[in-house]
Amino acid sequence: MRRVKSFFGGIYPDDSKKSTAEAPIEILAAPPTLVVPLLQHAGAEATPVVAKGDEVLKGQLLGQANGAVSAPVHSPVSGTVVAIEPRAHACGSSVTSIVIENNGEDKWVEKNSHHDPVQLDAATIRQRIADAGIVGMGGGGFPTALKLNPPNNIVIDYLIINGCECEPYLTADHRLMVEYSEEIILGAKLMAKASGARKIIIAVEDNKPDALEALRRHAGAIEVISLPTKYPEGGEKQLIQAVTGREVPSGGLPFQAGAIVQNVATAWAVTKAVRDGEPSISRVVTVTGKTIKEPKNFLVPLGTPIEYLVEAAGGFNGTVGKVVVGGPMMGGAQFDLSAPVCKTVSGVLAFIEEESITPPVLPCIKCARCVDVCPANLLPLRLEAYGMNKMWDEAQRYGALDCIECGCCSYICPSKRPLLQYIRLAKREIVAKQKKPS
Amino acid sequence: MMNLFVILLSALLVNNFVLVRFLGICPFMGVSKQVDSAIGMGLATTFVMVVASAATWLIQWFLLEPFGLPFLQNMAFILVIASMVQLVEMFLHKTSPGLYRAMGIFLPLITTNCAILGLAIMAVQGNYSFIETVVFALGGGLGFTLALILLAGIREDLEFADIPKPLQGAGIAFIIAGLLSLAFSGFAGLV
Amino acid sequence: MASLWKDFVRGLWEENPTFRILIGLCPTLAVTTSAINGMSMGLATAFVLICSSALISLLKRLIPDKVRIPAYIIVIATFVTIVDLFMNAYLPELHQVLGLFIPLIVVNCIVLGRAEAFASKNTVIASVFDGLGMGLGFTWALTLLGSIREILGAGSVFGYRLLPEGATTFGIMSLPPGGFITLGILIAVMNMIANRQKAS
Amino acid sequence: MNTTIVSLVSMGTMGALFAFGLAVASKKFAIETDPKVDEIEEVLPGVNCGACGFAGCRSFAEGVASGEAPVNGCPVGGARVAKLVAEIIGVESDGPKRRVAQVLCKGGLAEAKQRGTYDGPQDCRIANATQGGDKVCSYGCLGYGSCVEACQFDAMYMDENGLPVVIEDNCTACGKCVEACPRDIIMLVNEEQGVHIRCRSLLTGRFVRPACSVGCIACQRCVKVCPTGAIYMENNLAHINYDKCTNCRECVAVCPMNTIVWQEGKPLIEKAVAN
Amino acid sequence: MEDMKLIVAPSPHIRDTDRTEKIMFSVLIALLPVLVASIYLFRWDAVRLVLLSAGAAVATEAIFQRLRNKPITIGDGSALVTGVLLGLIVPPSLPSWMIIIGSAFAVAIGKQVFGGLGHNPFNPALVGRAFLTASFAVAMTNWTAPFDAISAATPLALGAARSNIPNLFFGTVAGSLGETSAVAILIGGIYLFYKGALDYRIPVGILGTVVAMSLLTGQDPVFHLLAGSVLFGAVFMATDPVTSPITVGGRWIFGIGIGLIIMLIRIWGSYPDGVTFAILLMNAATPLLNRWTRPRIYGQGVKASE
Repeated sequence: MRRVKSFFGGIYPDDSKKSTAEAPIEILAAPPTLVVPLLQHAGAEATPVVAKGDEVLKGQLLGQANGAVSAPVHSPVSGTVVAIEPRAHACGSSVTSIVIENNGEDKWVEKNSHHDPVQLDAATIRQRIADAGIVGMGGGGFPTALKLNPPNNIVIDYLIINGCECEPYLTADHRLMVEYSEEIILGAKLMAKASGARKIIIAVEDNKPDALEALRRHAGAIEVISLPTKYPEGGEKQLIQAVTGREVPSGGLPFQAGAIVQNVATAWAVTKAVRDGEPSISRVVTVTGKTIKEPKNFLVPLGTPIEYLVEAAGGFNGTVGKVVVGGPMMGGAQFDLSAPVCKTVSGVLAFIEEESITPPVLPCIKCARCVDVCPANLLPLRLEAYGMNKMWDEAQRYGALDCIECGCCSYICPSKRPLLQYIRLAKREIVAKQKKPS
Repeated sequence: MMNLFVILLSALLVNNFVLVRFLGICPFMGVSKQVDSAIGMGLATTFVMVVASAATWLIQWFLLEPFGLPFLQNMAFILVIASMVQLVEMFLHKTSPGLYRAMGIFLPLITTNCAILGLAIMAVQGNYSFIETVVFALGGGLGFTLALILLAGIREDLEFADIPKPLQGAGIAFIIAGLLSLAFSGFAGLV
Repeated sequence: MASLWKDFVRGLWEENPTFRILIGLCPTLAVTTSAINGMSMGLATAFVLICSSALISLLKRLIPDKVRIPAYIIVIATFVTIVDLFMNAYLPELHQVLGLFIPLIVVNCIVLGRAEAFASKNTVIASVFDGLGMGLGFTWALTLLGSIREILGAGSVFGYRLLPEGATTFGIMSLPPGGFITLGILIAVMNMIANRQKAS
Repeated sequence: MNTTIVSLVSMGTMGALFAFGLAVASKKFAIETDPKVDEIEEVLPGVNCGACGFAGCRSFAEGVASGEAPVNGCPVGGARVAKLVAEIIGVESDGPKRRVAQVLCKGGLAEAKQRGTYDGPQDCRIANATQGGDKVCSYGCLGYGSCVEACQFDAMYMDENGLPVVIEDNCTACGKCVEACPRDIIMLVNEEQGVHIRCRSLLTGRFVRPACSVGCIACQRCVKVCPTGAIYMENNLAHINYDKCTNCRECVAVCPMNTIVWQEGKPLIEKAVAN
Repeated sequence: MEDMKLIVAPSPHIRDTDRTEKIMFSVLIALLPVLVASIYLFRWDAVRLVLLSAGAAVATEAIFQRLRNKPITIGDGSALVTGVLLGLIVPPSLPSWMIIIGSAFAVAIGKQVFGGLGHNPFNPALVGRAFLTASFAVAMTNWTAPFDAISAATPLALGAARSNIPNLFFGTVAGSLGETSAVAILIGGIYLFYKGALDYRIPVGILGTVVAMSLLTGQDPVFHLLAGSVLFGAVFMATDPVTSPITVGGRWIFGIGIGLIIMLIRIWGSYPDGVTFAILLMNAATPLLNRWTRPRIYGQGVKASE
């Protein structure tokens, strides 16, 4: 057994996963109307290739990638394009979306499947991944094919498959690992081939023994390691540190530490794309929280409105305070539940009012718990003060740009100070300032 | 050797120039807003103290005493110090711009720092030998530096504090100095 | 006449060296363990201030601009030496108490500051009034500080006992920390008064 | 008698020696400096007391020249020196026409529809980055007063309706509020202008009406009625060209949404309009 | 679902259950064994001094904030903690008016002038004690034996040879109200550690240095640990979060520095015990320690692998 290292800091919140950890993934039928945003990834919005009134098949290309950092989007159902207009998006602003009326026929386009995809060469695998519109499904949304193709002279030592799912409440990846471990292992092998990685390591937090067991059953030569349960174990940089002992250089990318990190859901999507010829048009989403009647894990077509998902989970139970898309630590609270599920949405959490209200803020007592938990080894209390007082230069000198926005500092603060909130502000202002002169 | 150590420790901690003897209060209040300038100021002062006390020692024992002119002490010392400081400043400015930026810009402030003149006079009153005088100056200068950077550190930390309006600036600085002085009183009797 | 009066009162409050401008602080703290010490130090400084202001004002045309500061220092040092010798001869006890801080009047920023900022540009009479105002402003500040510290620290004022001998007093007030803290609070009080004046 | 002579001679010699030494040194170690710094140093008291917080008068002069120190930062010199320093630096004058800040949004708590409750830090930029704040309108005032906080001259306050108000007498047109606003709704306008279109929404009337009761719906009435052609439409929003506006208030009367406002007390302006 | 008004705030959306008030409250609970021991040992004097001190501290805070027209925050418990702490570190015979003045000074000059909770550079209770020591030297060194009010010498004045270690451990010696009983302090310290309100590095640094210095100078380390205010200071005073460093390295240096100064004053200084001054001095150095012991940020100074 390899000795597992750890990363700096981290917190141990109550994982709140009980209600859905044992719930098998339920396949959710597509709603009558779906909204497919053209931006579901990091980078440029896709360019639509269909027009209002067009008939589309399931899996048909709706928008093509626009530039190097972008990804195509596909139709999750067969039906008719009824509108192409700005619609609410989980990010808060409106995004150009293709609205499709489901005809219920579920008619697929011709699938380009392959019975033994491991035989394919690296470039072909990458091409198929790119064409399928696969992006990092852990939340980052960076186009996967791009990540698997680092600059020429770089040798990738490790492909790390991230099955940590360290955010509380979420169990989507957990259930995926239990039920689709074979696909995940195959996806990992395909990505290793595509990127030329020397070694594959699958990392899972030790609070998911059933997932570890399922993966190990199919793993063969692939190493499946168990990591201590600690947030943010699944943060890209933290995972690299915990697994390899290496650090990603400040301001750099993971490949500079010789590693690529991919989420288990991404690995699953890669198998679906390369083996079965199905583009990225569905994903597993956990719907949970105190006000959800029947918390569940769903396999849903992308473009399904969040409110439809909530209805499918039995609807709300009492007064809702806050609805969060993503995990409770890094996800975004929503005003508008008509926003659709997109490639990066791993969970929908509904909190009761008491949990939702920001507690009163007290003066900082310099207890330094934020310093102790910061996985980037920053001094969050300092950065907060600089952010509040608009001292961007000082904030930069104290490493604001190295903040990974995990939220550990705000979580742990006994005075309930908005630490991360002001660090984020400082980061944005520093970046804006850096962009200005050039 | 022990004697020199006692002189050093006494000037540094027990009879700290600023906190116990009240010498050099003006720059102590003025240049203690930032740690970086406090360090520069402290080191520059220490340097001038050592040089000036050596020079005044020579003046005192080879000029004023032999000719029976101790009453000219004030005038002679201040002349020596003022010229010395100016010379050092010009020298640094020309020869080492880096050092000048770090230290030299504080030099003009030192002429009117009563700690320098006070130290020179005290060294004479204490009948210190030349070596003792230099060590005394070193201790005094480092003591000044210590007090200055402690105050500067605290004041920098209070940048975001909600200090009552009338106390902001000098008022709170004096209170901190008082509490520092209270803490330093623990060293009493150490030597 | 009115302008002379203005020159005089300016130092008493508006530009009081101790409480408003915060210069010449070393003796302010060191000698104010009692009211009488504070007052003596203030008066000694005032004497030097008035004399040097007058002389510098008189000599302002003779002193070349380039070497004015050293020249002023020499003038000041001369008067300081006079005070020093005078006190040593006639007030030996006081001289003992004030000790080091008499020669240090030379480097008191108030004296040099007024020489440069006022005396070198004004008439002898105006300079004398300015020096008088500043000197008395400095004196009352030191006397106030000394009184407070003496009352709280020793239970007496100007040597006149307010509390019986041996009564418990705040020993800290006679020590350096007491000086710093009292001055800090006094400065705050003066700021409050000044702000109130400005507001009304 | 003897002592007098000895002291005279010794002090004289010392003085002469030092003067000579310094004179030589100042020649030998001469260094190029910014003439402005020299000029400022010249008018400063030269006491090097440090009361300004800088390391001596020269350092303060350098600070003033580089803008780090305020011109009135020398407490010893007082107002007289401050004035001289200011003359050397040549503090900018405001120009012939005074400008003041104008808030170009009328959608306060009563007018703009809320879509939820924002419960994060009360800072406009943070609210704007958190799902765009709690108003339906994504162009209007967020209402957390970052502009008021940024104002150093007490020239702004938040009214009961959750909108910032400019106290024009105190405004120095420093632009801090303009910088602080993430929604770009504050603008510096010549003081005499009294007619303002208080909306920044680029949406069409269909989307503006449900979001805000005082938003510009791009009905064009103001454009048609303006006698000097000062109002024009761009991206579904009416804009005023202040160079042409004469404060005639025709547009204020016709605006169906009350988006265009008239500030009491401003004069009618004569403008040579090239029409 | 139409009229639902959802709450929106930036992430994170969950918070730890610990609160600043709770931390203050745990300190008070941790002080209970000490309080019980002091009442057992010194009877009514303990009750009198702690109550007066706590009352004066809370009242001073409220009055100060009232005068400044600021919200009154005595509910956060920090003034209460300061008051109780000060009450426990004075001699049992201290006159009532002195403790009231000391407590008011501690809160006003030690804390409120800096803007209240979180901004004070020095530990307010120790500011109060140092003020009392400097002001009322006689009253502050008038020690009495436990159980009756007869004057007695403290263990530090008696020296190691004439002190009995078990007595020191249980506290049946002359000394400040709360500082004599090592066992009560240890119980409180363990509770605080268990509650996560105490960083072990500081007490370990202090106590370790005291032991090391005792051994180096040929003195009895156990005596130096148990006598005087070392334990109380290490557990309750030096660990005050506001006035101790925020970095791990800083906390170690802080603790070791306190230990060194304590022994310096004990062995060579004129005060019998230097804990108060040692902690105040290191409090003063805390901003500098924070500045010079910043941890290396993740990924900074790391080279990209080839």
